[in-house]
Amino acid sequence: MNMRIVEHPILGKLEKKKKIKLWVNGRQLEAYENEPIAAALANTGLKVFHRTQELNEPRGIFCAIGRCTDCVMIVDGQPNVRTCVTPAKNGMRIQTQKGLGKWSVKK
Amino acid sequence: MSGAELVIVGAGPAGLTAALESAKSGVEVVLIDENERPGGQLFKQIHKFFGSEEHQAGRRGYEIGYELLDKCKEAGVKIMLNTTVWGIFNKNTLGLVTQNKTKILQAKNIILATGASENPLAFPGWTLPGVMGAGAAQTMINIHRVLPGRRILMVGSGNVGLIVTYQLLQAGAKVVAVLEAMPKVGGYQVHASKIRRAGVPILTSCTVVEAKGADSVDEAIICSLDSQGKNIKHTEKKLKIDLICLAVGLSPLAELCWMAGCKFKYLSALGGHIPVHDEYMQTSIDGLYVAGDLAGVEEASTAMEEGRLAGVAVAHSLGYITKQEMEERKKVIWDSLQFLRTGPFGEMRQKAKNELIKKWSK
Amino acid sequence: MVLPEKTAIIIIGGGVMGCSIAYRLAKAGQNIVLLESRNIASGASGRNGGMVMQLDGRDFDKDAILNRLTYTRKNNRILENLADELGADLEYTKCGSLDLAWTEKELEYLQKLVKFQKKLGDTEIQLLDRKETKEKCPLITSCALGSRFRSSDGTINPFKLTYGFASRAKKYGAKIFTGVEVKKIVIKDGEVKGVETALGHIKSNWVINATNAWAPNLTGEIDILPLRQVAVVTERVPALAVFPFEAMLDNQVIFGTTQTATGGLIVGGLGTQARKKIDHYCEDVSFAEIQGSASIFTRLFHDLGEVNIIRSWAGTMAFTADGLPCIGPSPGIKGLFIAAGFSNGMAFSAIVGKLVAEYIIDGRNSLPIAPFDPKRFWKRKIKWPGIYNYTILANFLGR
Amino acid sequence: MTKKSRSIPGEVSLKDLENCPGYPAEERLEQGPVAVIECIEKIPCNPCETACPSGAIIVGKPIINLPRLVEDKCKGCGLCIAPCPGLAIFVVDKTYSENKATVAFPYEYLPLPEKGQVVKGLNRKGEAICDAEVIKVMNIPKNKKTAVVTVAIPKVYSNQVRNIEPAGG
Repeated sequence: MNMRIVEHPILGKLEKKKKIKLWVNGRQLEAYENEPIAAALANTGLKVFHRTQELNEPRGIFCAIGRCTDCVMIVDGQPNVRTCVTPAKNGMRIQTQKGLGKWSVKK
Repeated sequence: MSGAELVIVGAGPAGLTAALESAKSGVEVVLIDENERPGGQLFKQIHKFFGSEEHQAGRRGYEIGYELLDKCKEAGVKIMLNTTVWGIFNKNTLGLVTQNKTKILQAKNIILATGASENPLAFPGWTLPGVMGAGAAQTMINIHRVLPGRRILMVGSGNVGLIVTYQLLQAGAKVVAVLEAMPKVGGYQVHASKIRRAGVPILTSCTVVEAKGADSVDEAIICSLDSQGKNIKHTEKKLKIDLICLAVGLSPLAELCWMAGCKFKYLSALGGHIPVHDEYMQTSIDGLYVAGDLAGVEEASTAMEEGRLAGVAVAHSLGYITKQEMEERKKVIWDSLQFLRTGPFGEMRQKAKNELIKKWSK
Repeated sequence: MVLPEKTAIIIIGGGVMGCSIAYRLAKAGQNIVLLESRNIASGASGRNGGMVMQLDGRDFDKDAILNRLTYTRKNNRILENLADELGADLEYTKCGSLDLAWTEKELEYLQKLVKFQKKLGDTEIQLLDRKETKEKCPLITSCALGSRFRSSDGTINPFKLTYGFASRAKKYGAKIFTGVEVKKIVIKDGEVKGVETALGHIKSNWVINATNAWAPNLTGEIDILPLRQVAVVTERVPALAVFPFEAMLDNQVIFGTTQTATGGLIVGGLGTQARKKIDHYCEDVSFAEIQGSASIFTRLFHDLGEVNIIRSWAGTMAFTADGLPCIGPSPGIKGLFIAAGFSNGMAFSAIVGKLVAEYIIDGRNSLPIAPFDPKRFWKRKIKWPGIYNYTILANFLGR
Repeated sequence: MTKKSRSIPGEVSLKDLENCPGYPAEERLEQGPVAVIECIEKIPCNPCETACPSGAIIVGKPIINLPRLVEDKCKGCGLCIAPCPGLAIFVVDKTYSENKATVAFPYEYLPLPEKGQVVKGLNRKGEAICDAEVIKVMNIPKNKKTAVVTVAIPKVYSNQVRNIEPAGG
């Protein structure tokens, strides 16, 4: 799915940006460098960003400005990353967060 | 510990004009924003603003944004991006986080221009992916250039609901309907007319009762409301949609004001608990100013004027301009504000603002 | 809001003690009024980690240890069934608690203490070596050389406990007024006559001062000090093996770590700067305190360095010269009862309500309350340090 | 009319529009191109006033006044269409031909229609009511992305058509 708005009557043509690769739940996808992770994922039609701890309910983008924390995911091993305000970087590994996520504990 | 004459929190319309106005007078300004880029919500305002020539009427928000940014840079405003202000201590000390490190910044004066956040609306299924704020959808389409849905239900016919509906249409989506719980449209008639002539129905006395879908919304149930605002039985209708946008008002982001110990007043016309401030935008705490939606939810145009006002006041308090200069500039800004606060929507806000200022002076 | 003209019993303070007392008295059919100047659990009852530690500190004081344990053990037994009684999930867990030693000297001290306490008949207490401590709490950085462990200590949600008491008390007819500040306890000819509030006068022959650190403001004779503590709360993290603990770090006593039912970690007592008595009532947290807390937090838990702190608070506990609270009638003033001076209120919360109700209704107690007699600190003039924190007070008393 | 006309949410009745000071009288409409200002609500806004080179639109002070059309000054040039932030100004020419009138309106969607294309003309409710032949599309930088589209439609619909169906269908 491609939800990108390439042509816009007011904003014009989408400016060319550097393309990068992200790994999302093990699958590779293309994104623009420094666009919010959430935008890159929404472009592919992904809606469920995390599932709640107690009831395992799905959550997705809600406020898009970093306030509500509904869009948190595990990014490069760190849970609770607000994807709507976190710029995408090449090679990032992103996972749907289940509940509170996994915190790596060093032995 | 570093310091500055003036720290402005929030680089939206109010923060940018405050920075510009004070920097032009010679104030050393640090402007902080938690985002990658400055501009706040200005850059997602792609419609032409109302107003008069001197108020940039007919210009689109993002154009004003670019211009303000250029001018701020010219005036020597130091902009710190990706920086979150998480606390305010002893009335003049800010706790910041930037790149995972916390530090402290002391300010002789602080202008808070943190804006507002969208109100949610709770109904069964409202937490499902595919239910989002109208402003969120606006951010997605106009800033990130990604459509969050293709068949959309807009809840709320205030100006935000109407404008975002129009912009969703411009972005290529279909808006199935705009719902309004009240018996009449909330926003300006001209905004409503734009989307009506594009074929979007506006259903008044109507609300969303449920969002359905397994992992994301695929259906909305709507229902008519009686004169008491209660659901009328057997009027439920199903709408096939993939996105519900909520445009049910905004609330000031006042955490820093609360933390600083500012006095507040509840004014529903301005969006809720508003930090009490004087006619120069100074709060109940010396040297702490507010501007923009934080000082009462209004419009970008009023936010910019309030920012200017706070900037002028700070420039005077630091001795860069005389009292007379300040008063002269204040008068121009106040005339402008009063002008922007006319009409059926503006008058309500003007009244509420007057109450705030009255409370402060007591 | 209209206050009643008179009532049988007035309780001042809507913290856990006031509400616990209100619940027991109301349940027994007493006509009571509870007055709270702010809101239920606004003071220390809403500003703590919910640690239920039956015995803290490192004192070799036989009587103090035994007296405390008698009460806190009984308290534990009430807590076990209290959720059913109050019809509320109190999130009470018995996970055990630790006292951590960072230095050889501390470890030796703990060894002695555990031996001493065992001798007093405390069979539960255990000494854990470095490896055992690490096994128990793998997140604690390996510099902990050992610890003492008590298995029946635990944690509780202090809000749910306090509100649980309050709502049941209301159900039994207690009149609870919030936002009503008591200006003065009215005493005439050595007898309590009632209270004066901002909203008027209430007559009563019984007044219970349950305002903990604020108690001396209404009852000037009692020597209780306010002691401010700071805590930080992290974002929610998955269930971790953390325990309520106490420890000394950088010469300061720190308390930690409880994990709330929803996942946030609470660490308290960190980096509290010394200040004047009056400033111990300040509930603002300074930047330095949050920063200090964060840095100690990451020293304690290396692996949690990426966890965000999302909240902090300062709360005012009470401090008494012998570490025990004051529970009992005030000497020389008929009808004035004191239930204040708690530094670890959760461990006393349930039993205090019971004891006070027994005393007021029956005039006698199922457990002796003599060890907590307010007489200990009545009109006692200790020349406390002008500027203090917990460490300074502990040193001052030679603890 | 026996049936009470019910105003449908979000749109304005023709009667309300005709009563507003920006709406030209029928006689003026018959005379040739003229601005139709469908602005019926007090908004602090006046770009239309400054946009008009003929001084045919007056807002004055206070600027929440509804814009008033000075009918004999208006030349129907359409320079006021794009500057109106509310997209509420149209130009109607009922003298275009014997059977047809033209309506010029602001258009901010993609794709832009092309001259000569026949599309559906939409009324104020967005209903397709007739065919509309695109006779002019103006998208000049000065208008900042607000295109002005002129369509020819059967004369009877000249007070109804205010939009077109997206050219792409």
